[in-house]
Amino acid sequence: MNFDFDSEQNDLREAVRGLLERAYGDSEQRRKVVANDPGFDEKTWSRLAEMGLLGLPFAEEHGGMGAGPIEVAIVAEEIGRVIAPEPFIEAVVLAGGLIAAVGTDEQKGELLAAIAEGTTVPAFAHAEIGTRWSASAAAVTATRTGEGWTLSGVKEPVPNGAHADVLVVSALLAGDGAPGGTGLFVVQGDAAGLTRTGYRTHDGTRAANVRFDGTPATLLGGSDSPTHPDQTAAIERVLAEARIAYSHEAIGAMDTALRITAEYLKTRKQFGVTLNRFQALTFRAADMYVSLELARSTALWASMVQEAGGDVVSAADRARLQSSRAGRHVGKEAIQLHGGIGVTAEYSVGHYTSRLTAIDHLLGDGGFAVARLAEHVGERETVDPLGAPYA
Amino acid sequence: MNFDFDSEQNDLREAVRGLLERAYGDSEQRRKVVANDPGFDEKTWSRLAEMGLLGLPFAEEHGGMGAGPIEVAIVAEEIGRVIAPEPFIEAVVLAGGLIAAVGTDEQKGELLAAIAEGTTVPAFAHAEIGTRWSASAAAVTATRTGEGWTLSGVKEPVPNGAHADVLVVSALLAGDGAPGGTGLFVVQGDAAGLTRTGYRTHDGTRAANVRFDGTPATLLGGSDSPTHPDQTAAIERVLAEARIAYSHEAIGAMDTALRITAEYLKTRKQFGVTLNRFQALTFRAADMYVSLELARSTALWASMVQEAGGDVVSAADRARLQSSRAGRHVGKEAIQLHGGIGVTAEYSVGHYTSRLTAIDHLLGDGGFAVARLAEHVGERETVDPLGAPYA
Amino acid sequence: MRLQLSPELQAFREEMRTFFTTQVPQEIRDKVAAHRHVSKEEYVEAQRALNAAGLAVPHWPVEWGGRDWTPLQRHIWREEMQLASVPEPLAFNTSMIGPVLAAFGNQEQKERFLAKTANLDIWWCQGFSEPDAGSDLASLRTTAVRDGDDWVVNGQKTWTTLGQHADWIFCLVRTDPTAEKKQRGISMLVFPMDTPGVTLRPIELIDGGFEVNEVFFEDVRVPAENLIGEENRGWDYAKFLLGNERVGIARVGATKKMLAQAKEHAREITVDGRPLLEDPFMATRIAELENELVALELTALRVVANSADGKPHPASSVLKLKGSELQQAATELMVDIAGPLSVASFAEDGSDVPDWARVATPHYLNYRKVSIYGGSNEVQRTIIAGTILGL
Amino acid sequence: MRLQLSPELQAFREEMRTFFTTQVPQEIRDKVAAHRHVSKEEYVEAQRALNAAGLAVPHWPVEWGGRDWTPLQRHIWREEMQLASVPEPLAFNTSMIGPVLAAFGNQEQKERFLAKTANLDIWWCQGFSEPDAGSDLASLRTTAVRDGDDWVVNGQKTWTTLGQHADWIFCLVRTDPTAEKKQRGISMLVFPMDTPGVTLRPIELIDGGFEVNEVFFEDVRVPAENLIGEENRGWDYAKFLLGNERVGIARVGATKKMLAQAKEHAREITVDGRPLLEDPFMATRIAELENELVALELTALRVVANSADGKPHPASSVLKLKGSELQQAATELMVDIAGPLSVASFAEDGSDVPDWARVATPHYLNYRKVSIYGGSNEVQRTIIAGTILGL
Repeated sequence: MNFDFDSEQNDLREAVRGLLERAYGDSEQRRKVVANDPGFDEKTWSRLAEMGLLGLPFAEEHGGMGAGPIEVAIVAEEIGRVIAPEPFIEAVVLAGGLIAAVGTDEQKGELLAAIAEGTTVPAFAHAEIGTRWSASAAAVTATRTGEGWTLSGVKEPVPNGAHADVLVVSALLAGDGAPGGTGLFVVQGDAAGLTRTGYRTHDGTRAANVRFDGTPATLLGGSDSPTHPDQTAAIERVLAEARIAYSHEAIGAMDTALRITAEYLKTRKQFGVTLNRFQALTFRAADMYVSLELARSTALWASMVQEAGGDVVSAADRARLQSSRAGRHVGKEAIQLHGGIGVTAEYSVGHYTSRLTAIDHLLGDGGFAVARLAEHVGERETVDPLGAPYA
Repeated sequence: MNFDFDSEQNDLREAVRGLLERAYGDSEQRRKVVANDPGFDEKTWSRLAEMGLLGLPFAEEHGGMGAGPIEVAIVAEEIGRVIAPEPFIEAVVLAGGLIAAVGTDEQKGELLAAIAEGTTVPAFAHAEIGTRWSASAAAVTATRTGEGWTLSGVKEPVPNGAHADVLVVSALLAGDGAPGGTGLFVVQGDAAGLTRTGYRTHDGTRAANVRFDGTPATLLGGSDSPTHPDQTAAIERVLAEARIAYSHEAIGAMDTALRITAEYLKTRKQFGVTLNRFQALTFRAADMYVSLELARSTALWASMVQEAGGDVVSAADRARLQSSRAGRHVGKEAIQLHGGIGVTAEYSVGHYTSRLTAIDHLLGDGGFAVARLAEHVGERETVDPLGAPYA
Repeated sequence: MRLQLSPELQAFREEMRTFFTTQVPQEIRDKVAAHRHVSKEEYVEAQRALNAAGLAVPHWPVEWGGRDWTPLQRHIWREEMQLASVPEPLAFNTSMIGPVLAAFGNQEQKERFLAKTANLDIWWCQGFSEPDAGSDLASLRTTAVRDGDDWVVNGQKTWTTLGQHADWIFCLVRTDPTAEKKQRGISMLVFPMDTPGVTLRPIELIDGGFEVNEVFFEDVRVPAENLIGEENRGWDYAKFLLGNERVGIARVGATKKMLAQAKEHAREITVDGRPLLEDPFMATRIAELENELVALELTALRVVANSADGKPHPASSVLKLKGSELQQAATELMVDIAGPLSVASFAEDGSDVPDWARVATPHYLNYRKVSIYGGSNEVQRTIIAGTILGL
Repeated sequence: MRLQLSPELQAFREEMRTFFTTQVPQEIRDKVAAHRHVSKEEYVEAQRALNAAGLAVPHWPVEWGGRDWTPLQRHIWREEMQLASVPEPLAFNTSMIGPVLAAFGNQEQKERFLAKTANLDIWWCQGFSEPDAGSDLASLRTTAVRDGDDWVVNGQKTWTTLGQHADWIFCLVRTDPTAEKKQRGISMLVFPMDTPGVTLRPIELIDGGFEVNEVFFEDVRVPAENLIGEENRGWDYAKFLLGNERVGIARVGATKKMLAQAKEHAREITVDGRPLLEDPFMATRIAELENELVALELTALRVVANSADGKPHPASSVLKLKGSELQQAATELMVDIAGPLSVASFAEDGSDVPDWARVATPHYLNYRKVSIYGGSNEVQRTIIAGTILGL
């Protein structure tokens, strides 16, 4: 049991922090970047690729770095620290993670290398209007055609869905003799019958309505055999990995929000004294720190569970629950302790709250996570984070 | 719509406050009284009777004062203000209320007058080990015998159950041809087959295990016809009235707990200054006030709903929910803001917290109330406290 | 004590309800209900409709269009207006400068301004807050120096709500920098926003909207006749005005409307085929909020009943504090009901996300302001602790 | 970063678990688990069993019975002890005076006291707090005046935990009333509780139990050799000692045990025939608490890993703060599971209420203390705000 980063990990953090600090150390820079499509900075994306970060968790044979969940966590936290709008988690952890998890060797070789190089930006088209943080698909159906598959239906909201070169799409396996279940497909950005309507989300990133109308698609990982593989479990697992990564992004964002707030309390004067002379305010900052540190411990642990091959789905729910509660607490208090300036777009802190709110709702909030944990609460007398089913 | 007490009500409050202030204005006096059985002061009980309070809500023809729910609320709040241990709600509102609600004229004439005079102290034996704030009975069964009924089973905890002269008992109507449902019975304190084991509760009052073993009982309100009347609805209604009364007792207790706490903050010195110089503490006292006043409004309203003949069960749930949340908040904070002295039995504030905790659990806590309200949340677009189903 | 409204008040409520739901254009009310941007023209149209019916400034002196209503009537008027999603008469006109002019203005000023203020022929904005003052309003630094028949104003104001629409500004300026207490030496001036030397800079808020502004004054010449009341007594007028600001600040009707919408939307969203409203957690969360809102509404009615002399009851701080918390809780509820759809904030045509879900998060973020403006919740706690609890 | 314990540590944990669950008498552990009164003799028996196995004072210098364990080993030792409901070695002996004697006592004092202290042959109590000091410990007023070879002590201490069992007291006394800072001029004396002039008055707590005392000193003569360390440096030793007090204060193991019991009891209680544990609210409440406890445990492990130098990590304030909140939440949970049975606190034979439900509320009330003692949560927030956030 060891919570220390090794020196390579510390170097990685330094390097990522340096890169992102240069890009977004001035929060005005982020405002400029998100004001225009695609909502992130393609130069920064290239630099992330050059540093190898876009292939961080992929196998070396597929052009990746072969790094583990801790390294992903480090990058995610640094992204959160400056709320960099680059779709690292969406492209690398989610879409890339699915390709790595279920793709054929050929698909991995082709797609993962391109993602790692930054030449292909993929997105995972999964959410549907009628569902709520589910691992399966219902509104988009996949139908077998002679030589392949076509998709029909709508996915929304799809983070970075309009800009993506390639979409990984979950779809209900329908049609004659189909066993049901959810399959995964690859759709090219320029495919026929694909309509994408992108828009800005409240946190400055981008999402899209993605409409499939008999759109040709390739089965991800499939040998295209009649036994359509149900990928619900793989999706659940990759969603869990992304939930953990988002928790780390949230930790980074909270860390900065708290730091900015403490700085403000130390310098802002009212009634002739700096705000840190008001005990009611400093105590609330202390409570923010408590929330943050408890969430940080849980997120780090969840990444270790992932690395150790433990029950990553349950660990991700634990990390999400803690970072959801903490994110709301810290996000709200950071604004309140600032007063009026906190709600302006010209000051940075509100953007952190906005991003924390988005993170909270993209793949399941605290209520979602705790309801899942509650289903199993009676199964064990105590929870041992260092024991089964986690380690 | 009018929240003002009329002058008679104000006079009533003054009189009750005077009486209880003399009895328990010194909190040591309460400690002495509750140290010995029956856990309350029989002289104070007699004085309450002399003032007519023990027959307050009963009809004048039955020896009562014919007063309404607002008057009961006033008395309950004053009881809470000094946490007088006299079983006013248990004897008058619950046991007496049930007799008044379903008793025959003869039963009312006989029992209510005796309760009002203070010569008979009744208790309502209803709770059972296997149930939780239910309006029906299961563990005690009533069986018809030739000339009447016998009860068998156990009731616990029964507030003031060991000392009571007369028990009103809820029981499952069992036996041949019985239609089921819950009946209400009167059992004399010296009845055969009745075993009562009393004990002290954490708040200084008394409760008992009450065991029936073929104990002779009289059907309350029954003409003793073969169609055993199911009294579940009447019990639910009287429980609601008692929940409202307990909410008022809680308001009185919170009011004093907050007053004591504010006084302490003003006088206690630490680090060379009085505690009210610590903003983190005074803000928390302000939050206590907010909780208290919101609970007070809701309790007063519930009593008005009762008076107006509105949906008293739902109104009682609203009052309980609000006073449960407030009672926990105020009870905990009152101790915490005092520091060490707050947890001692020699200082009064902890006793208020203890009593608030008992009130919260006797007839249903906030979680119980909100779960019941949630079942109906979709039925109306908005809640209008001045409209249907309340007014 | 009486629950029901008198028949006269019931008729009054009905009259208000009918007027608001039939005489104020549906399109405007729909926009308010949907939390969509309301244009200046729409605000003006709505207020003129109210004013024509004598419903814009009922709390003003009868001579100037007031109605001599009881506080309860005014409460009903406001609540019904909010429930019907009528844009409220512009507070800067009707609750702030109007009453100040009526109370402290000279006859000429009254005749010049009051009718136009009631009818929104003049749109007023407020020049009180300054960048370095925050909650410490009295430390303002904008100066007015007498020069012949003019005052020459220099300085900067901020948080000037809807200043971009304003024709005139009422402004606190320091006219005696030598006064011993900072509260002395302040005067109130009014002048047109197009006076040379006045410039306005809109401030973007975190929801992407523009509603507050910075206003800069550079040698702005204001005729002496535009001084309101006496020189150096501006702080008294400001206190008078800010007292009015707290009236109606509970916004019960508006929150009630939001909860009604929340229920409606929670019926539309399905989780595993079941309406979200039937999820016990969602139902309970709404029931709990709804109960707090009932408690707040009843508390507002109590405060209203006890503020017949027109001075704000100290408990109105409870209304502001809890009112803002419940408004914020309702906006957060809406985001959570929207769930994954809540990120689609700036979706337009081509998106399948319902309108209400698109605005949910911007509305939530925007509403972080309600615990900051109009006297932050920290200020309200200070008032409660000091004025009510004597701490 | 590594999740798993090393094989050595796993074996160590197993060894601890086996020892605690087999070598400490079951009857004593059952009492601790049931939150029943543990007698002095039982405390002594348990500690001697630990000491015989070298498990009473592992953190002491090896010379005096310590084990030279890593912080993580000590953490595991403590957590396993709590999980097994072993009464922890008396803190006053093992965490407080023992380490002070080992660090600052002279050789004669070490030889005279340390072995007996480890073995609980001497039961120590703490004479620090005074009635007028509270959290402002340094303002103590008990004096010691040199008279020949003796110190003559006069004054009063309070909150002396388990003083009624104590053989000796370690006491902070003012030896130089002229010192400029109140922290100077304080010395530490030790003396037997049966020294003439020492009287002890037990203080009843709100749960009816006796665990703290007032101790009065009237011309108590203490031989000069009983001064610990240097004259007037007592404050340094107190700080050293209080730093140790925070170690292990998270009490994760103890809370874990309570949650396990809560699940067990929630299985026994039925609501409408269904185990309470299956109620979604109860299950969720437990799951949420359990997750916070996981977060706390992981945070404790992080802190442990970073406090190898023996000095308390500032984040240990997080452990105290959150640890006490979770202990309190667990006791409240137990009361709510007991529901109506929770009032039967002092039931004895003849009651059907299960033991755990009887002790639930007294335990809850008693545990209000854990956010007050050992540095109140307000003190912890002050430390976090000041030391960590620099406010």
